[in-house]
Amino acid sequence: MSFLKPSFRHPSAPLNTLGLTTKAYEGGVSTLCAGCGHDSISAAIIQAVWGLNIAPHRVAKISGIGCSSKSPNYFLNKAHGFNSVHGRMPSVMTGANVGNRDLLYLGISGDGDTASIGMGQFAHVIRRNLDMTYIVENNGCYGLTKGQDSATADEGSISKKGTPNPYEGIDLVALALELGATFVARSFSGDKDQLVPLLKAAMSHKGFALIDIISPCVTFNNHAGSTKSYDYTRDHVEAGAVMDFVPMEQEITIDQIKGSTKTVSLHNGGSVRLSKLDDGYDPTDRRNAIMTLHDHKAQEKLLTGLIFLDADATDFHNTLKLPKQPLNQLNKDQLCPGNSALASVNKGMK
Amino acid sequence: MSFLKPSFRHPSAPLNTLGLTTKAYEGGVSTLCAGCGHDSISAAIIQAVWGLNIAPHRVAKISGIGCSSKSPNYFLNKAHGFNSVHGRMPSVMTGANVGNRDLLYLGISGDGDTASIGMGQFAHVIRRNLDMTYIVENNGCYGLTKGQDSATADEGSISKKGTPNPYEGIDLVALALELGATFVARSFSGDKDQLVPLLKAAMSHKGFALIDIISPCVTFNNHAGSTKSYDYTRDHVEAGAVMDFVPMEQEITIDQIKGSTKTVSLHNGGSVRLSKLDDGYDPTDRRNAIMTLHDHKAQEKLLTGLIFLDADATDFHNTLKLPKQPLNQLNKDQLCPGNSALASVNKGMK
Amino acid sequence: MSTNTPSKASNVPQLQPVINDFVVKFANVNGSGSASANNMFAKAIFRMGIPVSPRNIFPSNIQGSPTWFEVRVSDDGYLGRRGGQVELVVSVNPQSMAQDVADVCPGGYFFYDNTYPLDFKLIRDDIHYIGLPLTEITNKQYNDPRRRQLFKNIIYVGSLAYLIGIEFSALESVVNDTFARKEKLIPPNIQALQMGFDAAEEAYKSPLPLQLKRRALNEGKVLMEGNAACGLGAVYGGATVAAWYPITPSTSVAEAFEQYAKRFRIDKETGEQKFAVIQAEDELSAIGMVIGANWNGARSFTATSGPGVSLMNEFLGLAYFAEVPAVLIDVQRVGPSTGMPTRTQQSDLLISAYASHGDTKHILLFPSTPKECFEMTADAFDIADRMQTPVIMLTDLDLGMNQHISDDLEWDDSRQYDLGKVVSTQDLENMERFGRYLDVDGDGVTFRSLAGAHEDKGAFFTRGTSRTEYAVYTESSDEYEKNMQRLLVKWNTAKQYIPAPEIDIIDSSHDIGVIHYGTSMAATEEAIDLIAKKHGLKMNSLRVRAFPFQDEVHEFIAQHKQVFVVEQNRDAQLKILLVNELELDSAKLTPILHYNGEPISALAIVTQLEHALDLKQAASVSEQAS
Amino acid sequence: MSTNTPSKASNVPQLQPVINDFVVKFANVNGSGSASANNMFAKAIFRMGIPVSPRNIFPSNIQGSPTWFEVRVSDDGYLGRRGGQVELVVSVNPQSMAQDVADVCPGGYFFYDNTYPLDFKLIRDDIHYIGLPLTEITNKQYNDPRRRQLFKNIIYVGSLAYLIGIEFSALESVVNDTFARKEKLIPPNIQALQMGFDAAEEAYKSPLPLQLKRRALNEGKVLMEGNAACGLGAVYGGATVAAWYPITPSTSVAEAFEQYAKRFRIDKETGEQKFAVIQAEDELSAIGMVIGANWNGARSFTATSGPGVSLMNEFLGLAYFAEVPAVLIDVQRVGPSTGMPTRTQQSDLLISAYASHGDTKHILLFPSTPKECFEMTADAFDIADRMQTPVIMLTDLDLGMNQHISDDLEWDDSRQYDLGKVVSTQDLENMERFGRYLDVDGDGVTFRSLAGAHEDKGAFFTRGTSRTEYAVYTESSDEYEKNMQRLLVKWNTAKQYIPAPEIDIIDSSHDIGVIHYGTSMAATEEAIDLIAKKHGLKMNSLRVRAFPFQDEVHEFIAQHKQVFVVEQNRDAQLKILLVNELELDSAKLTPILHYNGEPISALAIVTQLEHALDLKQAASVSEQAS
Ligand SMILES: Cc1ncc(C[n+]2csc(CCOP(=O)(O)OP(=O)(O)O)c2C)c(N)n1
Ligand SMILES: Cc1ncc(C[n+]2csc(CCOP(=O)(O)OP(=O)(O)O)c2C)c(N)n1
Ligand code: SF4
Ligand code: SF4
Ligand SMILES: [Mg+2]
Ligand SMILES: [Mg+2]
Repeated sequence: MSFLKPSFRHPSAPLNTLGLTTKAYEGGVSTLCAGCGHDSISAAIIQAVWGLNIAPHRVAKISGIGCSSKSPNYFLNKAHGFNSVHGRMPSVMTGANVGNRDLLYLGISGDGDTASIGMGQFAHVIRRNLDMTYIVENNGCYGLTKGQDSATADEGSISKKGTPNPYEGIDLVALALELGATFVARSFSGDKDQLVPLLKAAMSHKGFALIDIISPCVTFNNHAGSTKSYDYTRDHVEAGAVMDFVPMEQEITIDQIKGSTKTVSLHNGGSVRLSKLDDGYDPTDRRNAIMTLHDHKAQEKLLTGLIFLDADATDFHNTLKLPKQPLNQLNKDQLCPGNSALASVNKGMK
Repeated sequence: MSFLKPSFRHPSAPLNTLGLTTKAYEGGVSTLCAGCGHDSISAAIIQAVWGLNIAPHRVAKISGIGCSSKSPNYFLNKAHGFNSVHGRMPSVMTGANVGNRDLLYLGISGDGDTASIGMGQFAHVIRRNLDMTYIVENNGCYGLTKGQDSATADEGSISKKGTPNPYEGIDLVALALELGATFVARSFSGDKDQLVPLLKAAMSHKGFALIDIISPCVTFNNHAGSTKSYDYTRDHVEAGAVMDFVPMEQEITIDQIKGSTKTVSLHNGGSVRLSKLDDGYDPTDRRNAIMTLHDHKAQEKLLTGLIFLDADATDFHNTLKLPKQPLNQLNKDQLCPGNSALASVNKGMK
Repeated sequence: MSTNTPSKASNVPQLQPVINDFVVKFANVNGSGSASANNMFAKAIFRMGIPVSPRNIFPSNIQGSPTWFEVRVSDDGYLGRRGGQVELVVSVNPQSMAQDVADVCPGGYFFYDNTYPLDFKLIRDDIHYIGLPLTEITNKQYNDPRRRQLFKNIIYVGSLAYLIGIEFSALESVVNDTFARKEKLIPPNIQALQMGFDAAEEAYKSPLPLQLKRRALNEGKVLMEGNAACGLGAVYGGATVAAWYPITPSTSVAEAFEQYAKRFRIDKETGEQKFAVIQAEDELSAIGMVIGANWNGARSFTATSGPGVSLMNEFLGLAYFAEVPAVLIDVQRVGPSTGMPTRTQQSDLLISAYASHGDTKHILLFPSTPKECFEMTADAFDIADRMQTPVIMLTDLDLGMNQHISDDLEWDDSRQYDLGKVVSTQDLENMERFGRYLDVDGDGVTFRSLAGAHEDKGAFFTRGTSRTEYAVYTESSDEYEKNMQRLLVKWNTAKQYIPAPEIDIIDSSHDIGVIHYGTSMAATEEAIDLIAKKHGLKMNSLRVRAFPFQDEVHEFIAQHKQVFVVEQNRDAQLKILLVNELELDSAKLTPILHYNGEPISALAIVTQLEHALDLKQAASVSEQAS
Repeated sequence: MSTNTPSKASNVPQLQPVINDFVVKFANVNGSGSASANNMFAKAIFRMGIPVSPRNIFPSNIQGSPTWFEVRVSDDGYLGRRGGQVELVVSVNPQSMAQDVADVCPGGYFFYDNTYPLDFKLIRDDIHYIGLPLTEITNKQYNDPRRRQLFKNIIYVGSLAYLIGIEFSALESVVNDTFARKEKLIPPNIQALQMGFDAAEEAYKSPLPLQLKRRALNEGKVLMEGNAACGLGAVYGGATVAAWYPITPSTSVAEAFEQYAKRFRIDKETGEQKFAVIQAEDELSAIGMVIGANWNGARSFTATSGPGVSLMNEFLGLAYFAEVPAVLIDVQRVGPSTGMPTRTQQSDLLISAYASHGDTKHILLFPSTPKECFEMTADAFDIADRMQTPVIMLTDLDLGMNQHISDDLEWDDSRQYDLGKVVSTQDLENMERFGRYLDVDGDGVTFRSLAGAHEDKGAFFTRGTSRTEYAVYTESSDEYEKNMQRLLVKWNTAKQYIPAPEIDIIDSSHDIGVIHYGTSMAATEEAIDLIAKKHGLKMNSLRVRAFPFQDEVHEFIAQHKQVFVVEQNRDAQLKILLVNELELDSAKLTPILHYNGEPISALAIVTQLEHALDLKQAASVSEQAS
């Protein structure tokens, strides 16, 4: 959208605990197509970060290349961002994240950026359980290069050119589960009510959190026959475990509350309260999550919501035994062994 | 092994239907370490191709880089081979395969070559259901670069350096199943009886066939504490569905024979006869295969054998509607539209 | 003329009447459907027989950002960008109006939608304003917002038909052809054109002094995009496997290949496709597939742009050493990966020429026109097979994605594919021992065998190096060195198989030479003419068409006292290759550089030449041209 | 001496007795444990105060293939390879015997295991054979086959102690230090040494004319691998994030960093590690991590070899344009990916200097010694931060994986890290508007802000280009061009922050200059000496230590009539950079090239210089040397 947003805000716009309105969390004017799903996701991110009371400059936004990867420009103007190279957000993210553990890291990617050129880095950042939120703005196509099928396009989905996709689509959620991701969710750009709490929970999870968000491309993949259109998605979405994000910190164990509800504390703050599905679906059981996903797929249903959560796995910072103080803040005295140490090194090589 | 093989063969060495002994299927003298699992796999490949009565020069061997990727030098000397670049065997394979559909394609890779640098290409060659046999010689480490942990190293497995691996290992079989592979198997270099028929079946499958073969690295990953050593593997292997490869062509449907046996015809020749597990394990059911795999893993057991088979999926040649005649044999008259066609093209641009 | 304009000054300068020699620039919003209307405009002029060169300057997004379409007409046949301000701006984008007003030359015209009044800040007193209530007209005529938007574009084309004299019948014929398969769209389009024409006629009693007049200068010519020509060339060159990954501005090469292959290569009866187009998962995979297919003797290519070439470096090195043919079409764009992907440059020469670690050199081809795109692509497969090495064609966004007038494409039906030195089954049968890397005839190119060729002989394990002439594994330093030297012999041999330079000697004293290549051709030729006209200084020129450079290039440089090298990058990359490979004195070559992302213009070259040659600077070429 | 040898000729030439000036070459099977015995040999000589330079020539596999260990001793302190045949071959590998026999210079010695008789084809009548029944001895002494294999190596070292006069105490001290943590291995090793010593003494009544004599030439020196020095340099330079992917010959850089970091950077109390070593999934990821960490202000580096650099091209281009610091250590190896990965070359200059599509130039550093590896690695972080751009250090397999004598490492404790132009929170607070790409002081380097620095100011979206000086998105051509020009200014600025060349003027007439870099240093210096000695011709030399080239390099070339450029690649890559960047006449620079994968030797340089200078060719430097 290339129209200017009204700069006027109602003076009674709600404030978060930092005293900021959502305005402080906005970004530049979007240059995406009017109606693009990605813009809705940006709006949800603004809501989520604001709602978590995180100062915008404590966030880092890192992306690859694509319409989706441009979107960090359109939220959190006060946060540093990095529009890196195609498919390589996870590696830039990993370096940044290890270099300064004190920020909240949002990785923004597209389905092309992640599932084709970025597949390797996607798999490996999961394996490391990096403390980040990985958002895939999934429209089943390459928006920025004008609509080619991506690897997440479903088999049989009709492209803008009119041809059905002959390949089975890659399900990033299933893959992430198989690869050991510790927070896995799916949502829909059109469902802000589901998306905002999911985002909050993901950002509060200490470890790798994937949210695969179906985000229709109005220009190239929103026609009849596409399985990533607004209409198709709305018709096939089925919410899994109903989830609330509960902001205050609670104990770090998993409690069964009243049989059908479960609370999982998140290590970066807050907790998730789950109302389980009737059939006993429990998103803390990986095997069960995988099966449920397969079953939904078999019925051509798109399972959304929080699909899996393991709040207690060791995250990458801990695996690396990093100090509390961010690496980028260590000074020479902390880092350099000095000339005396060299003497002993020299001695060992005589 | 750097010792010369005796060139003498017993005159009564068995012949295949082409009148060849296995000698015609051998390769150069191996330069791998004595006892390396990869050499056993080479021997099994020699047996399998010989047993399938395929002339050695009708095979193409393509690999990436690593000790495993060198091994094509040590079998089928009469077949062309390509030691390409690290992690990119699948793409070279895809081009070669599409360029000439008339060869049998063996892709040889290592766990480093496939699960780290090659992860993206691995996922995508599966998605295309390319008609090939993809052999991972999986030793949980980077042999050629002297033993670093690879991405398939199990969590907690002790490296040569003595440190336990902090990351969960990537299970290529599970991943392949999730990505829609149509033939998925696992075996152990030390179990020729299982491996040879599996290889034959894989080579007879029209479509993508993965065999993940645990193949211990005697030099860097065969010590106590390693979960990819000979001893550990022998102790934890559990064969899944018992499988026979039946060489003659049978009808292309799936028959239930006598309740516990099932025969699946393979489109490139021969068929597979399965004796199902007691608990009703059926390797033609993907969901079930995934679950069984997870269950075995939970019990620290390594499920081997044919894990999944879908003999009827469309392979890449058919997806592309390629002609029967290999593309590399089409001549100018078949390919070049000629000057008259140009006239019409010019006309359209006036 | 000025009745309807906001211009207050009475003494606005008047342009001299001019025929077929001016520039019109359309300022649009992308994604608004303006591209097809603008193309219609250019095509109609082409059909009037007038040399025309349209150029798109578009942003890196899909919808809602400023985009420009610059159309030059030139009876003299100058098809490069002229440079400087333009005579007529057609403004349909409020976002960029300030810049667009500034783009008009004194006395020139600013055509705009006067449904709403013009901001006073946009009023210059030295240009003419032509307002037409486009929005009002479309709102009245159409209900559907999308139709309003689309037909607004057609309407302004109709108005221009009146104002600058496009033959209405030419426009009609374009409409007819464009909608040949959606016939019911023809009448409303014609109607919209007519509405625009009538509105302009009514508002402005007389047309502008910028007029189009029918010529017969486009006989035997087509209007075509370079990328389409590349795709077609690959079909003609016998490519069977195209592996690619989408990237602007190269995407349409693969798309064109697929379209033409579908047209010409599908077996009517069986539906079998005698080609494979594979959208790879990335560029590493695309080039891997190309190498795999060519290794098997199937002609194969990929098309990409700079970021892809960067990613393909390792594989290109492998193909160089393993001596596997490969064809790569690099449609160059600006600088880095997150840079200006929709702008043009010639800045991938170094990365392409020396792609890969280690000592490597790659054959490059530099087409300048769609026809050359067609021919060189077809040739590239012969060269790659003959030399058993990658061949990289360097085109660019300007050539690839803009329509250019080009000679009709031709194909010699007697031409055979040169598959190079491939041993047949029979050859192998007759051979005592096959030496894959054995140079039997001294040209540095060795025979190759294909997989499956013979049951006993010819098989080998392809690797980069570490092998004898018989492809047996060795780590011998001597073998390595010998092989590296043979590759240099082969490099020399290549010179006779690649396109020769095009030399134009107009000054027999050989004082000054100008070297150029690719899309710098048209503007350079024009600049040379302009310098000759303005300053009476004649300069010879040489157009490099391939790398390695042939002796003619060396001689040309040796013959001249001073040589300019015109190119579209910052670091003088062709100059670097010339100095290195021909072992020249760097001082002999003076770079003329242009690298802001817009196609190079004659004016930019003239200005730099005048400066370098210390000629009295011309006020502006644009003045002179109009 | 000849009693026990198969030599039939009675008049085998005798070498002149020589002290501390010869070459010993060990021919082993890799994976057989010979490396540690051979290192013990070299280290003992080092401890005798004698200049020694050992070099491993090893195959690309893990076990069972031929491997050589060449040890040069030189009282004159020549630490490069000498070239030519060697005085003494220690043959422990039947596979390579033919080649190893051929390697002995006339009059030289072939030491072998005479448990089994020598093939008559291996008998030369101009060399001496020294047989000892190594297998017999070990079979008698040890039962375990692995011990037999391992101690055989120690035994021949013991024999050499007798034959060429290694002080037994020096060997003992090495054994003591080597097994300081596995003390019970000390006695059996000493015993094996003694066995070898005794066996040789018994069989051969007198030692060889090649003798070692204690000196005091290694005071203040260490024997160290370049890779270890790089790893240590990164610890001292303040690197906190090392991201890497295993590849020979660079693997030990990351490993050394990790080891030293574990030694010096773990908090004793908390166990917290003040560093992160990440084994990435490939090189693309490794460099991405490095860029991410540096973007956040954490010093970070990667180490790789050619194939990795090829893969990193796109990211390096991004870092150049986005102006993110990064340190990359490229331990160069031979040519392509499946080539000779365990051989050395200097052939990644071009790919490194111009890495990435588009117009890019990268800072390069060329260390020649372990000490320089240490210092330049530490410096690289300062340079990268100061210049906000990638810095690529080009070392090679020879320097990286062989032990070299080097001056003791030193560190100035008063030295501060130069973090370059980073704005603090306070700076931002005081600023009206932060311009990330605004050149406030004309050096082309702009201030950067780090993520999280200020709640309101300083944040921006990092991209390659397409932005104003304030990091606001734009596709303006003018902004693009201005930015590109600023990057050139920055390039110039870099010259003052990078290591200066080392110049050695010994000929005031300035006729001939020799330029060299990296591991060509030692052999080049020796060659210059030899030419002076043999032909009385004095040549000046300049050692390039960094790219871009400073004025001194230009002046040096300008001052000399003829300049040779010595390097270890086929395509004269440094020469190309010199000609391009200094705008020289290519003819001014004559390449002296060596590229067969073995480290360059003085002989190779002398031979080429003699040829180029038309000097009477010397028969062989080896003759002269021995
Ligand atoms: C190395 C490289 N290859 C190709 C491209 C071209 N490219 C830009 S965006 C894109 C695909 C984006 O698709 P996706 O990630 O799904 O994002 P979307 O635009 O659909 O949001 C491609 C292929 C590139 N920029 N870099
Ligand atoms: C681009 C690139 N990076 C790194 C290497 C170095 N390298 C060679 S083999 C190898 C790992 C091999 O591991 P794997 O595939 O498991 O084979 P194995 O040796 O264990 O059989 C690596 C990292 C390389 N050759 N190319
Ligand atoms: S092209 Fe598609 S993905 Fe890109 S901005 Fe437009 S709607 Fe969104
Ligand atoms: S290092 Fe390991 S993988 Fe490589 S050859 Fe030896 S045993 Fe096999
Ligand atoms: Mg997408
Ligand atoms: Mg391995």
